[in-house]
Amino acid sequence: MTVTASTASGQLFLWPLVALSLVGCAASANAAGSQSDFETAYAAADAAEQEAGHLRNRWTVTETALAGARKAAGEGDFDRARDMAREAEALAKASVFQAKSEKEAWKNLEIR
Amino acid sequence: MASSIRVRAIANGGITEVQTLIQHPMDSGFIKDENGQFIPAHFIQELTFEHDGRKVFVADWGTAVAKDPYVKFSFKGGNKGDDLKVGWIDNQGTTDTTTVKIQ
Amino acid sequence: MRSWQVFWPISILPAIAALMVLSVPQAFADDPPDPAAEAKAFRDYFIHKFSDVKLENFVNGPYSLNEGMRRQWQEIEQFPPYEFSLEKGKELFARPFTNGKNYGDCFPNHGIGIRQNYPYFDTKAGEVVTLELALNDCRKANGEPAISYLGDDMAALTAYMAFTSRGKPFDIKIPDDPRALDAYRNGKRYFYTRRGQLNFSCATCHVQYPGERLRAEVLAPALGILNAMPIYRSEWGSMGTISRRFATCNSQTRGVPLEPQSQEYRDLEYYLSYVSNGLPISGPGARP
Amino acid sequence: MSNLRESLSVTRRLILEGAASIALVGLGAISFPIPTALAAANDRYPEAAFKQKDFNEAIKLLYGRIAEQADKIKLDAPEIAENGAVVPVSVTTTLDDVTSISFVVPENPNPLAAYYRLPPGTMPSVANRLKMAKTSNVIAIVEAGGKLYSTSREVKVTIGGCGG
Repeated sequence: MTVTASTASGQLFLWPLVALSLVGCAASANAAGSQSDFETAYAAADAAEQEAGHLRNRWTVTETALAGARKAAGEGDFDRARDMAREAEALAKASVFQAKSEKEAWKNLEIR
Repeated sequence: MASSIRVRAIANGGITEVQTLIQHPMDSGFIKDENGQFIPAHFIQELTFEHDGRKVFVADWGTAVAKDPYVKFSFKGGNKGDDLKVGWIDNQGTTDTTTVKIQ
Repeated sequence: MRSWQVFWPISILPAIAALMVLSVPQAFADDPPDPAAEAKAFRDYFIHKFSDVKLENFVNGPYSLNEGMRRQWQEIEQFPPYEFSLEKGKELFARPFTNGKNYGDCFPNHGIGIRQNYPYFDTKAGEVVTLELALNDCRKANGEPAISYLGDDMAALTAYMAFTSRGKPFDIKIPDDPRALDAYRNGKRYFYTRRGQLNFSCATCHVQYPGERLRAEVLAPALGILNAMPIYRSEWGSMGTISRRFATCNSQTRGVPLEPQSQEYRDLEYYLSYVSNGLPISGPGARP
Repeated sequence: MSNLRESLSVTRRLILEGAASIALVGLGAISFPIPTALAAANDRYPEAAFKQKDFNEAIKLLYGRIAEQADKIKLDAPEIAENGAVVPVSVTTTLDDVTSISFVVPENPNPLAAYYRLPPGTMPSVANRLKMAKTSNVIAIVEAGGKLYSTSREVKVTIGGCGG
């Protein structure tokens, strides 16, 4: 579901305040869509998600992407599975970055 | 099991105001559960109120009445201590009745 | 169907990654907070932001900030659907365990009219004890299996206990124990920390935008936000515990909820209750 | 905290003393050809009318006659529903000899929501809580003295929350 950032009839809809880094992006399309590509991509994504878990800051969309990757791999579609795993890795790393940057950043919103 | 019907009937100046809250899922049949199956329609179709052996109010409901349904009406007559008989039947044939005292 | 794509234009910031400050060790290094002063500042912020709302009416959340919502609420409060959960809670609360004891034996004053003292900091166990945790601890102490913190029974039990405390002001204490101060600060940190892909913190909605619309809902102010707990939400069609509300708020920002009653949540409840000290308990509440 | 009592009454049994400012909105009459006169209130549950997908048809099936706009009907419904699952709606009228009151929500899968039969001596007003699938008019229909009157107002409905 998306949140449309729009102002309607004077009420201020909520603006998503996002400044995150997306580390890594879809690799070039011509890589051989072999299973091993998927497995390396999935391992990286899983490692990043583990770290997010340690920081108690996982995202639902990361888990959905990981599940999608597993499902695609199960159906033998290793191209799609690899891309989804890379997507998951990017999301997991973003959530890790968010947790680390918020370690201090939360203070500037605090009511004083 | 306690009745599913909660009634508050208050006589005041020759008029009795009746509020009723009924514990019932009122499933419309249009909603899916978490694994995508439609939850079958299960809703109260008719709710009747009787005072002195006479129907004072009959509610016929469709699929658009809220869960744990509520209705408020009032009727001339009815004194403190009178009986008010309330009963419903749903589309699956389940029924429930209760009799309360008018306050 | 959840979409894999990342909706939001996330910019590539390798530079910032390099600047990341070495993360501060877990124990708070900076100056210890002064809870009393912070609670006052917290309250003054909302009193100033909503000068026409009486202090104790903040416990009615969105209904103190929007006339249309208030009328619907008053209509529903005449004969609220949470009556059934309240009655079930009263019955469950009195129902004896297999060993003959019941919940009342675990609580001061038999559990009646004490909700306003929860959560409290247990100096023996060194952690925050919430009402939900205490109820399950009571069950385990009497050889009964714990019940779900998200389920209807826990909601009904806490609804009944809240009902017996209606009108009593929140009375949350921070004992002279550095661990209690840490729990308070940990809760405050959680409250202000952004999470989930939407990158919102609790404060984004309940400090910056209370009174604003979020599609059909009007956001409640953080001051007094737990006073009406547990709440019967029309959205859920059932009574929901504080644990359930925290979890659903997390998933709305696309953050994965933590285990119910994990330390972060209990500390968060500790912080939010403390800064609402003095405001009356109005639970169980009806909400959209 | 002396005013605590007053504010607490808000949260517990709150009796609405006077009706708050009930916006009276009477929209145009529902016009459709006059079908054959049909006895309106028989005793059986009007199954067909409740199943009908088109709201005009549902009203025709139930009452078999045209409804005229009336300003003697006060329909109270929220401008923006806090939640489509529980929408408090009530109607009261000064028309005499009222025998039935119905609520119709055209945008719902089954527009006919509720049909109340009022025997003589029962006051012409009803309050209930309806479900609304999406933004729609809510039409209150009053059968009085053998004639049919209606009024309607729009209720905006959307889901809450920010995403998930």
